[in-house]
Amino acid sequence: SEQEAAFEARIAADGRIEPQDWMPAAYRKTLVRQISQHAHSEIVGMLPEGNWISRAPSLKRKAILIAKVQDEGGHGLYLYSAAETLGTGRDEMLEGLHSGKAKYSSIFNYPTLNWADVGVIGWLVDGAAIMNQVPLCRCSYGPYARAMIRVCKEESFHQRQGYEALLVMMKGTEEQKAMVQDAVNRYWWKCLAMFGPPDADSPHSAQGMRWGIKRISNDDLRQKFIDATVPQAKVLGVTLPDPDLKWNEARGHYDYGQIDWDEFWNTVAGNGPCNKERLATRVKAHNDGQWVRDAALAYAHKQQERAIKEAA
Amino acid sequence: SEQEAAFEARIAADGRIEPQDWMPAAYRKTLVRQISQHAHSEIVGMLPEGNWISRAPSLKRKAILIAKVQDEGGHGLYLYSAAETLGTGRDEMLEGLHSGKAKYSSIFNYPTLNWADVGVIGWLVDGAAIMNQVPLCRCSYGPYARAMIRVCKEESFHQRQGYEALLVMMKGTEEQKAMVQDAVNRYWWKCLAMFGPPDADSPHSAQGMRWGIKRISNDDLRQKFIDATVPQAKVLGVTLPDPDLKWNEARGHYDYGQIDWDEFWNTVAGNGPCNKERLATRVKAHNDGQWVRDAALAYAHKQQERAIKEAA
Amino acid sequence: MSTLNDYLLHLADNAVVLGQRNAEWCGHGPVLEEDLALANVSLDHIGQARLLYQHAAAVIGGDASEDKLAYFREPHEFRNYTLLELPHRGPLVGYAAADRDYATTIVRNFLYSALMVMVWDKLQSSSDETLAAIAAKSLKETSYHLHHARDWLIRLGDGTEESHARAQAAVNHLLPYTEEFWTSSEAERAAVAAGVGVDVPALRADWDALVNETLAEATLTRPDFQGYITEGKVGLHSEHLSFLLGEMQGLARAHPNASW
Amino acid sequence: MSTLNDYLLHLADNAVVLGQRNAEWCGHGPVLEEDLALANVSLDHIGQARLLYQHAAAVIGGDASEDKLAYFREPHEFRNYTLLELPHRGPLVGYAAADRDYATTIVRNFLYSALMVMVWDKLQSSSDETLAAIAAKSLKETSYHLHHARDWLIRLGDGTEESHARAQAAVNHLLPYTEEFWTSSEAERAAVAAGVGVDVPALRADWDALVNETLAEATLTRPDFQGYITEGKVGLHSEHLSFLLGEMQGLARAHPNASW
Repeated sequence: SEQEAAFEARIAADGRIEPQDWMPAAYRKTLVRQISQHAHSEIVGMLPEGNWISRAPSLKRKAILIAKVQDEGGHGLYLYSAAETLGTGRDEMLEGLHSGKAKYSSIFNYPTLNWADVGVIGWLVDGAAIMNQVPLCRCSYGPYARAMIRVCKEESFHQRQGYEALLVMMKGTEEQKAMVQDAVNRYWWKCLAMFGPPDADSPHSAQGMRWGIKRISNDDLRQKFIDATVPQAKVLGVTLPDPDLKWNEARGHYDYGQIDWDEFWNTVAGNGPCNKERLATRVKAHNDGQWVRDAALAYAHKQQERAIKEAA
Repeated sequence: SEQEAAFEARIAADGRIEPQDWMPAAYRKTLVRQISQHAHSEIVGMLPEGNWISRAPSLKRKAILIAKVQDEGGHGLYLYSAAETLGTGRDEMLEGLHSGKAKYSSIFNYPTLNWADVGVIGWLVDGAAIMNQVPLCRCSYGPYARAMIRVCKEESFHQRQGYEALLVMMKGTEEQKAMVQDAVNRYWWKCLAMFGPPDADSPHSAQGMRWGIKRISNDDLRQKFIDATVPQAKVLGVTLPDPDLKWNEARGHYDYGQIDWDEFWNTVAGNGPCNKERLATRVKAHNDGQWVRDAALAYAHKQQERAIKEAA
Repeated sequence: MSTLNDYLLHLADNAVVLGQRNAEWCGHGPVLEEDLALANVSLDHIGQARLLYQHAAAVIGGDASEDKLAYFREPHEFRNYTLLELPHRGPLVGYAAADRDYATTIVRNFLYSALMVMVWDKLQSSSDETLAAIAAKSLKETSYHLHHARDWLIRLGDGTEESHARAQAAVNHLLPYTEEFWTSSEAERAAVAAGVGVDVPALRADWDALVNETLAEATLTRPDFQGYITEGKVGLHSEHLSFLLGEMQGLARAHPNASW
Repeated sequence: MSTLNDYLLHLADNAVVLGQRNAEWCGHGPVLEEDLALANVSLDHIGQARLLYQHAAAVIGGDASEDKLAYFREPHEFRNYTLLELPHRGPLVGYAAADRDYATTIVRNFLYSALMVMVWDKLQSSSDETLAAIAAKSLKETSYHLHHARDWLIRLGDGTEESHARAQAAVNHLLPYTEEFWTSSEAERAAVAAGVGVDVPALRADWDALVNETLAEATLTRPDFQGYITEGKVGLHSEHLSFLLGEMQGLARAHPNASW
């Protein structure tokens, strides 16, 4: 069709698709799935770090952590808004999350077991997320691209804050150093898996590339992340828990060991250490909040009626 | 009447009234009120000390504290049983507690604010309770007297344990000593008030004495408690917070200062620092436990029906 | 100096304790926007606490510091209003289990911020210039807190039958704790005398007017008060504070020589 | 010696953590008799923990002591089953609020004591004589725990509609955590090899029979399992343990030089 041709031409020219523009149903569906999944990840992602707010070991770190978790909620908010421009409401998206139909980033299904986890999530998890997300700032769908620009800016800030917190800990007591190393040991491999399955096994990638939703392959992003992170780990003074990790002069990249994809898929399928807790906690917050949302709605209706009566 | 004469003769001869014996309605009512109030005190009294079980600073002290709080529950149990012999069911008594109609010892409406409170409750609160209760072991109503013999034996054990815990703390660090002194400061006057209003203002006492339910006056018990406690405080090395406290050679007793009866009556009336919390906590435990009790009942009925069917 | 310090700690402890409580909603709010709003309120409180502790630490001198004051004092050394340490729920002992009730959160935030907008306003002309500057900054933040809590209190009171009942229960539960505002501690009297502090009891009529007007708009009734007046600001707290501080201070105390 | 020690700590940490959890009901039970029963169960666990820590401290030597081991180790050093550190409620993150659910308590006590009667029975013939003596004492206690929990599980399962639903939910929630019983940690393997410990996976068939028979009598169904197998016994815990230990250890750690 003519519309389809115009859409394809826009994509080919690296132009932006806007909410009022015609777009193929599959493009719309893919975007809603991806953006809402991304929004869910932000919301669920508030939980592992939120776990340490009450126990942050200094007021400065407490304030930084609250602000960070709040930013994640904010990201969720404007990602839901971006998805809503595609015609799907927030309630519907939340229903998808709560029923288990929609996914969120599997990394949040691991527990935060010591205070250094907060810094490591900033450094490695946010670091990996940024690698994934920077290309999305050039995504073909305008509202998503613009949301991602803001998200990436804030995530970079979080990443630097996380790394800085770890630097301070690594200059501290033996116990502090041990906490950092322990957290890195637990999170390193999970972060590598965040880039998704190897390109050979990644079904959605090709179409995503063609539509300008995805721009760099999983394996390329993963390599980029590793290459950027190894020097940071050296500066920090932690050991990345991979004996196969070493510089390959010929490739101009770091070689690395085998990711445990069975574990990854098992967690994605709902069987990670915290999947049930994370989801149940979100569902409970939503259900417990029902009476509050009902009250706000009831009050708004009453106010409306009063305004109408006064006008009459 | 003949029955009444027999009752009065038994009382006069310091004999025991048993459940199957005839007794005046007022005697029965007074006893139910007093025994159930005593039982409620044991149950509510589990809360202030229970507050520290999870935080006890050694496993030995944790075990001692759990055992003590458990004993209080046990006292509640056999006091409810003693009251039931007078024809009032436990549910009815609990209903009195939960509705606020029945009282419990006002001492439990004060908070436990540091670990030493646990020891001080053992030493002073249980100490005062024993003073009150030992005469009840000779109470005219048999089941109550026998229950009190057991209660007093265990309470004496608790009192010694509390005192011993404080002795250890007073041999410890400055912080530990300060905790003990702080706890004594907060509890001393409340414990003196536990013996009830001065004899001149005590309406129930005369009849209670005549019936052999009460055997020593409030003021006499209070004096006895003070005379016994002052030397213990000296051994312990704490200061009792009463500048007027001093030995009166002529009386052969310690003189002491004015008790704040306004504060006492205000707390009895429901306005102490913890009245609402204590009562609401008991009510909540009861309400939250409804489904469990219902289940036990339903299961018992089913078992009964099955037994009948099998027999048929 | 010691009473000024006691007064600063009262203000700082208020902020840190309520900041800690409000942050408990983070990730659990009734709607995403409220998660963000309460995180904001909490952040403001932690920020106020930091400035006040820093100022107090400067007054105290020696090795005093913001974190020493927040993390290494015992419950009985805290000077916050008892109101602020209560859990987000009705009257239950500290170790009873119960869910958070948003009405309790909102009513407390309302009652406290209604006072603090007046307190910070007056403190802008404190003879202590650092405190005056903190007050100016805090006033803006607290005005937002009041606005937020007041709006929600009206929504809850004049919303559904359930929200009305919950809001009324929270008002009944919490209002007695505000009596502590109107007693004067030694530290407060000394701070007033020195021109540093605010005569809080003198704010009572204005506060009452604001509370009564808001409750009326929320279709809620104001309960009578009789009974115990809490004394958190002189260090005599409820059983809840030691749990709150135990959680807050535990990690820092496990590593007394660490920097973070 | 270090693996024996690790094995003793596994047994001791199991006892102290579940003892701590069961004591949370003290004063809050559904009926007075259950308050007493759970306090009893808790006391037995604390008592077992004390004997096991004392034995471990003797093995370790130096200044190790019962309380050093219980109060001055970090969460990742604890060797208890993850099952035992979970709060008395469904799957929620550690800092979410929720009430205690008696069904969760009963189901956990059942699943654990069903294992431990078998473990203590075998441990009576441990080559470590002290451990064998502790096992003989613990077996009697644990038989009572099993009896108590089993009776209640049947009552709840075959009671009312609500109690059945709650019991089934608790079974669904907790049963996956029992998979940790059937993996073998290095410490367990070494203890078995030394004749000190029990080959727990070998108890599986007996345990399954007891659980299946009880669930059947309780009219409950056994859920399928797939997924994550917890690893608390090698020190990799849930987010709940650091909250539990924070509360349990806080006071002792605030006064590291004190005796109590």
